[in-house]
Amino acid sequence: MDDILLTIVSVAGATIRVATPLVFAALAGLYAERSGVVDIGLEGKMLAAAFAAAAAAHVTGSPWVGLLAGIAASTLFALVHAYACITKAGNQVVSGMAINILVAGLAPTLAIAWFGLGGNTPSLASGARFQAIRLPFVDLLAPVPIIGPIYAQVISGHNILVYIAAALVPLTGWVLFRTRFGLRLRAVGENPSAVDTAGVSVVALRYRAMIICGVLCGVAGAYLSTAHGAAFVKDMTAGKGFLALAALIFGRWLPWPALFACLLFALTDAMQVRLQGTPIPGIGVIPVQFIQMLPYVLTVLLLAGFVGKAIAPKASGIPYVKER
Amino acid sequence: AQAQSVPAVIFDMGGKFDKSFNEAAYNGAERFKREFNVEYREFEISNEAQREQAQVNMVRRGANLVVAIGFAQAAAVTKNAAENPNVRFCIIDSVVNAPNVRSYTFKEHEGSYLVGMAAAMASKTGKVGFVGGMDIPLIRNFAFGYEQGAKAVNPQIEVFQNMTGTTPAAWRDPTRGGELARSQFDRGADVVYAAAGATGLGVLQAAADLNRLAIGVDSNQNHLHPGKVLTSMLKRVDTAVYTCMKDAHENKWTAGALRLGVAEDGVGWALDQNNRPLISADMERRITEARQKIISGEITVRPYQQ
Amino acid sequence: MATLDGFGRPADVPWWVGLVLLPLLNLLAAFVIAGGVIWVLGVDPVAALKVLVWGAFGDTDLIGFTLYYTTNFIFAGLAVAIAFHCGLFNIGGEGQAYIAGLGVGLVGLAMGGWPWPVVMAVAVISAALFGGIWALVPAWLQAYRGSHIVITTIMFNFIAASIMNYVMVDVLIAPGQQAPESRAFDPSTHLPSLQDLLALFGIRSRTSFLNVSFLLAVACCVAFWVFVWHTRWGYGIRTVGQNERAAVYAGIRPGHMIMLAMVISGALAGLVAVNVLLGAQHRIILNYTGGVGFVGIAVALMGRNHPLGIFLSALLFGALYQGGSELNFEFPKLSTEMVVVIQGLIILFAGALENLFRPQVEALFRRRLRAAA
Amino acid sequence: MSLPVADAPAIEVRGVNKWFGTNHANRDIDLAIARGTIHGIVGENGAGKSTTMNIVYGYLQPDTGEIRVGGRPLAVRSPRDAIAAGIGMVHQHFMLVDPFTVLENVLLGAEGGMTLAAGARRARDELARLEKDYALEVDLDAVVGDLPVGVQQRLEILKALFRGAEILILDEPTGVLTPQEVDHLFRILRALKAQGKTIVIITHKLREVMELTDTVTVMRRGEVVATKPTAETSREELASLMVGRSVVLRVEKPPAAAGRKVLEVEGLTVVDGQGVRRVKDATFDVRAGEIVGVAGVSGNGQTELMEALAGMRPIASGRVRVSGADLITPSRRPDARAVRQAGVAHVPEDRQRVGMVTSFTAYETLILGYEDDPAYTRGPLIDWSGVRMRCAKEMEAYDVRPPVPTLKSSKFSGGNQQKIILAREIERNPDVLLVGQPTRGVDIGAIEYIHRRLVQLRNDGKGILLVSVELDEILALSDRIIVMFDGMIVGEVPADQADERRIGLMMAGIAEAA
Ligand SMILES: Nc1ncnc2c1ncn2[C@@H]1O[C@H](COP(=O)(O)OP(=O)(O)OP(=O)(O)O)[C@@H](O)[C@H]1O
Ligand SMILES: Nc1ncnc2c1ncn2[C@@H]1O[C@H](COP(=O)(O)OP(=O)(O)OP(=O)(O)O)[C@@H](O)[C@H]1O
Ligand SMILES: [Mg+2]
Ligand SMILES: [Mg+2]
Repeated sequence: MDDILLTIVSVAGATIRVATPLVFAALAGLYAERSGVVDIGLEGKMLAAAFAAAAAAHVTGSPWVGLLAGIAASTLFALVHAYACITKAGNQVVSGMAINILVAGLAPTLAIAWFGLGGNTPSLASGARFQAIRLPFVDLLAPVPIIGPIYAQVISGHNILVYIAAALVPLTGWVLFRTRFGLRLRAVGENPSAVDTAGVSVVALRYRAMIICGVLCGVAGAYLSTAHGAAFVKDMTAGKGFLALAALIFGRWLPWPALFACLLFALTDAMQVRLQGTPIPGIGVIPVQFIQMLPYVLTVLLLAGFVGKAIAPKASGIPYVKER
Repeated sequence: AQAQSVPAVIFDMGGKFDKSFNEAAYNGAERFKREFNVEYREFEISNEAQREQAQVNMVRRGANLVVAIGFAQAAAVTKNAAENPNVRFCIIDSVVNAPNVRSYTFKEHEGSYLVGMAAAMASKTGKVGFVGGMDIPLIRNFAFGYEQGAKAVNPQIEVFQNMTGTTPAAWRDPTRGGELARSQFDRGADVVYAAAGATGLGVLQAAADLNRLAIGVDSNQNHLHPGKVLTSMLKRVDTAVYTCMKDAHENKWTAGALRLGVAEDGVGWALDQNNRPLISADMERRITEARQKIISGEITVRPYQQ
Repeated sequence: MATLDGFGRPADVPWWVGLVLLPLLNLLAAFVIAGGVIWVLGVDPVAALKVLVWGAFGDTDLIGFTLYYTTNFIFAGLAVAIAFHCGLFNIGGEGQAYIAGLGVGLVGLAMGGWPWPVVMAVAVISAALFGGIWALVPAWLQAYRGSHIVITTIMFNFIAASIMNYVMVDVLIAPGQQAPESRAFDPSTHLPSLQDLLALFGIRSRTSFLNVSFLLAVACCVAFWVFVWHTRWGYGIRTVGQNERAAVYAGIRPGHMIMLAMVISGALAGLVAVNVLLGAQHRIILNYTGGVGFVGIAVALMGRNHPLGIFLSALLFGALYQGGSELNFEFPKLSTEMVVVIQGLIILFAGALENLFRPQVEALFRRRLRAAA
Repeated sequence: MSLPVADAPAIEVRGVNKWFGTNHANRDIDLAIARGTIHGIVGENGAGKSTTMNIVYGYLQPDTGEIRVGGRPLAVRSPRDAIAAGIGMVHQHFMLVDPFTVLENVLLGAEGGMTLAAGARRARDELARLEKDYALEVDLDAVVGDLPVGVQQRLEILKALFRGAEILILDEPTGVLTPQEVDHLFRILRALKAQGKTIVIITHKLREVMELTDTVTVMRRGEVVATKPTAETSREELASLMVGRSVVLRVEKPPAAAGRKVLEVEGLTVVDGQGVRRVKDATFDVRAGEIVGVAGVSGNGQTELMEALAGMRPIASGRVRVSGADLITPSRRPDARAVRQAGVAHVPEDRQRVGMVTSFTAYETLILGYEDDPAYTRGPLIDWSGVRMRCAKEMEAYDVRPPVPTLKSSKFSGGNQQKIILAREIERNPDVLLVGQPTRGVDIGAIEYIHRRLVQLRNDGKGILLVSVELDEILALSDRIIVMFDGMIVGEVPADQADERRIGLMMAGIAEAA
């Protein structure tokens, strides 16, 4: 019984840690795509932010400076994407891909030139990372069965960014459906001409959405290298940007469902650690490689099975041009 | 007269400052450079398809000693050694049989046995962990020796084992390393041994974050988180690289396969001011004793069999 | 041109503006930015450029390596281009080439003792089959389940990597060896290098990887041109790519064309395996693709999805890769990753920012035309 | 003169020029619209009407020229400035967000605060008042995508009034309405005028201009050719001003000699991707040597009917026979190729998005749908030089201008694109021709040509099914008329008994008033 609780608590904790960057990235994608800009460059922006954050945190010793640097780097690329797709009416998928490839090359190039660690940054001292926060009442609740350990290990004990991610989900829901900005954002992703003729600038709205997207990807990247990890590592995003995008699609471009999709992906990842080398009744030990491909297979299955018919914001992917 | 030796070192993925395996090689090469005042060329592999061409390029640029770090370069060494009989090759962690290749391998299981004992003695929960890098026989050999050492101290001990992955990327994924270590700590382990290159840094970090103990590998990693790294399993890649370069420089170079264990001081454990407080006198005594017994043959540590 | 003037409105800008001038301007912009990055790293961009050019064309060996990479990029570029013609963005070339490596590898391992032309023929078929089938699944999902092919092909890259890992680590690994590599193929299966052919042109090369696959790549360019512009399947693929509703109207099944284009795309990507494994490495090595599928995107975009353009831009990228790998030897600060940066910049400028200079350049021409009208 | 005299015009357009690339869409436009009047603008497709008004509304920026409102120059950099100056516009294509509710659409751009709640409450009160004043009833919580077009248009007017519009521009508001809905709209507009508002209405329909407006402006090829008080002009004068010469609108047509049934449709039902039944149990036939016209307000199932007959979409039930043989049944996969091979040619209503690939050359477009025909192929290859030759010949025959087979299809004007498609479909000698909107967006000259060609085809003994939302066109060409409403065939009328009023009622779904 205790064992099971222990496993659940430990898996839940890992799930939350792994889900956090996915949540940031999925929400980033949500703002972009709701505004009508498809962004498959989430991956690249996260990677850029991860590098910038780790490098800055290493140099200054402050995770907050790292976070800002990460946000700045990511936002810069978000603006490049915005310029290409909004101002220059370029192909959004190609632009996103270009950014992914550019960053995949640029981050290790800079890392090698500056740190000579084969494309990584030096390990951060603990002061340069976001540390776990102990929420109040942990000790008070400790003796309570079940709730005690869950509170202590699943709810408490994460770093600040995890709690920010958690807060962002309801916040995004509120922004999207209860505010002027949200109304316009949803409208511009469906029918930009309607927004334009209503006297609201499509370009400004989309740029704003892309900046939000950049900031959120920046936090996601900083989380990877300065909170969850302790250094930038070459290719450290490993497809997380695409998983986030899949979660967004699976979540029908809505914050809460997207959160659950992220948690689902993170859970498969956390389970993967547990499943390694554990025989499964009737099947035996599954080779690690097959366990490792689970999130990717899951993505394909979800896209094929459930969301084949999910309807994206109608104008997403299409540049808005008044003059053909 | 023999031509001047022109050495070149090709580091494997992870880079020369990985605080672990490649860095050990780098230290050996730097020591040679310092002592003999001879410059060497160097190259860091950044993707798999580069290895063969990197060696070819070194040869084209006039290198007559190519030191290839890491087993992954074995195939390329085999091919290039055959095509360039006048160039000497050194390969670390793999055996290539050719008249112009010297191979260094290590008895990792022996060193791991010693740190396994340390882990078992330091553990209060009776549970220790192992996080490997890429799942290959070499790393299983680390795990196998570690387990034997731990069981020698406490036959009831539980040893959790995880491998990070099955590709070379497993050498450089500290985040995953950290998650694996956390899962072992969550299950009650209080010492985790990382044999995973740069991935191990994540393991050490997790131990420091959670106030548990970790064991480093290859280089002496005790200083990375003083007081949180119980010890490090030293693998003297530095010595291997150094002697290889030195022998070539002094014209004493011979081909052949060298296998270094505790007896040759090729593997060992690290004790310095950073982990002094963690190692009790009793622990130190028992590990030193075991070391002697391995050298004398009183204890045989079995290597991992494929 | 004159025909339209007679129509009462001034003609558009000349054809070569869009096809030659703008791509060149974009390429230039990409290189200027790349030069900036190099400069930031403390290296003189001009010196770097010199090394790069020397590294790519400096001697016969180097030219051989350049053409070897060009071969890969032709296959990868054609693969991306055929999908583009069908309106699909195949980011899965990497995984398709990787899986095809298994097809080639099995042939190489099994057919020791056979003469190389037979081995090559079988390997080409096998590579095309493996790569094609790997591309077929995302194609089917796109055509009939509406799953976005960009995401599915990327997921298939990861899945391919996992499967190949398993195969390499647990099945094909040569006994007694640490590195996950298969045993070497029998020498009889090795594709002949092109040294002999180059010797005909007075180029003497010793050790490059260049092999007969290069000729196969050139043949594929021609076949691509015939297929896309001169057969009804090519017509169908282009129709679906330009206007899916018109295809339905014409009785061309978009689903069929999507699958056809992707199978061909995967097959072309798969041919990379023939060049690399049978032509150069002579064994299956892990991650042997090293990003070639992604380079294919840049090659196709630069080459405007036309085989001639693809050949030229593959040559450009081949030179970049070969020259780029030499950069690292001369300037330890410039890693080979720098080439990936240039590649990303080219995709950005030639693809996403293709309209960057268009308004200004066209306005320049239009002002004249309007004045004339 | 019955015009109210005002000190300054409500809107003044001075010397406006607008280029789209190399296309000079507005040339030195000068225009003054008096306060409190209804001002009509007429002109052919592409004459530049929408462009001018989009410039007034700030949606497009002029290359030169200025806009004055109430006598003062106004820099309209975006619709925001125009809205602030009291201008509202109902666009040719509605500017609504389909998944939004009516209220959300009204609020968009006029939210009245950072959050929605307070503004929404105020908006409800204000809208209730407007609805009452102008009989503009709309359910505020309905989802816009579900509303009929007539209601969507009311919503657009409501939006403009909610933003305080004093000047209302309507761009072709009647194209999608039934005659009865048009009457309702005109009542609203007159009520607005009575309140002192200024109205600009763009339309093609000269009858409406005569009925509603005080002043009318005619545009042709990007220029204003005349502005006149409506009372001092006539339909005939306006028509010849629009086209630049006098026009004959009627085609000569000998009586029909209908023969055997070439197309038989029985109980055809079509369900779309969203599960909505678009065509409900349609039964009719077409005989050799006659033109059957399908009348109806756009969006009542005509498109789906044509696409189903052409093998472009599956049918849910019923069957279609061509020359006596079953061709389309629910169990068979839709196959446009098989339909074509059975002798059914199809000129789709949306020529640019369905009938051709605009990036292809003219000769490539010429074989769309026939690319596997032995006449065009040699083994596995397409015989392009043969196709080019044939294309040149047909361009000559159909008077396509310019007759250049290698020109990109997008470079031809709408009318010439249509001629290329007609050539492709007719020259294959089909038994049945399905034609949708053959003259939409085509100028008068081309219309004459296309109409003559269709009649000639009928005289040659082919069966033609003609779908058009232009009632005039249906009446001019058809031998029999069937009327569709809400996916159903609500009536069939022989051409000689058809009149506009009766068919209009049927189009509105009001049963046979016979
Ligand atoms: N956004 C645009 N980009 C490029 N060209 C345009 C654009 N809008 C209109 N045009 C072109 O400008 C010309 C005038 O178009 P406009 O829409 O003003 O005509 P219109 O008189 O409103 O015609 P219609 O009766 O068809 O609505 C046409 O040739 C059209 O092709
Ligand atoms: N979007 C566009 N892109 C390129 N060219 C265009 C575009 N719109 C219009 N044109 C050009 O403008 C010319 C006139 O087009 P438009 O459809 O306005 O002609 P039109 O005067 O209405 O003739 P028609 O009566 O034959 O339709 C064509 O030759 C076409 O090449
Ligand atoms: Mg118009
Ligand atoms: Mg026209």
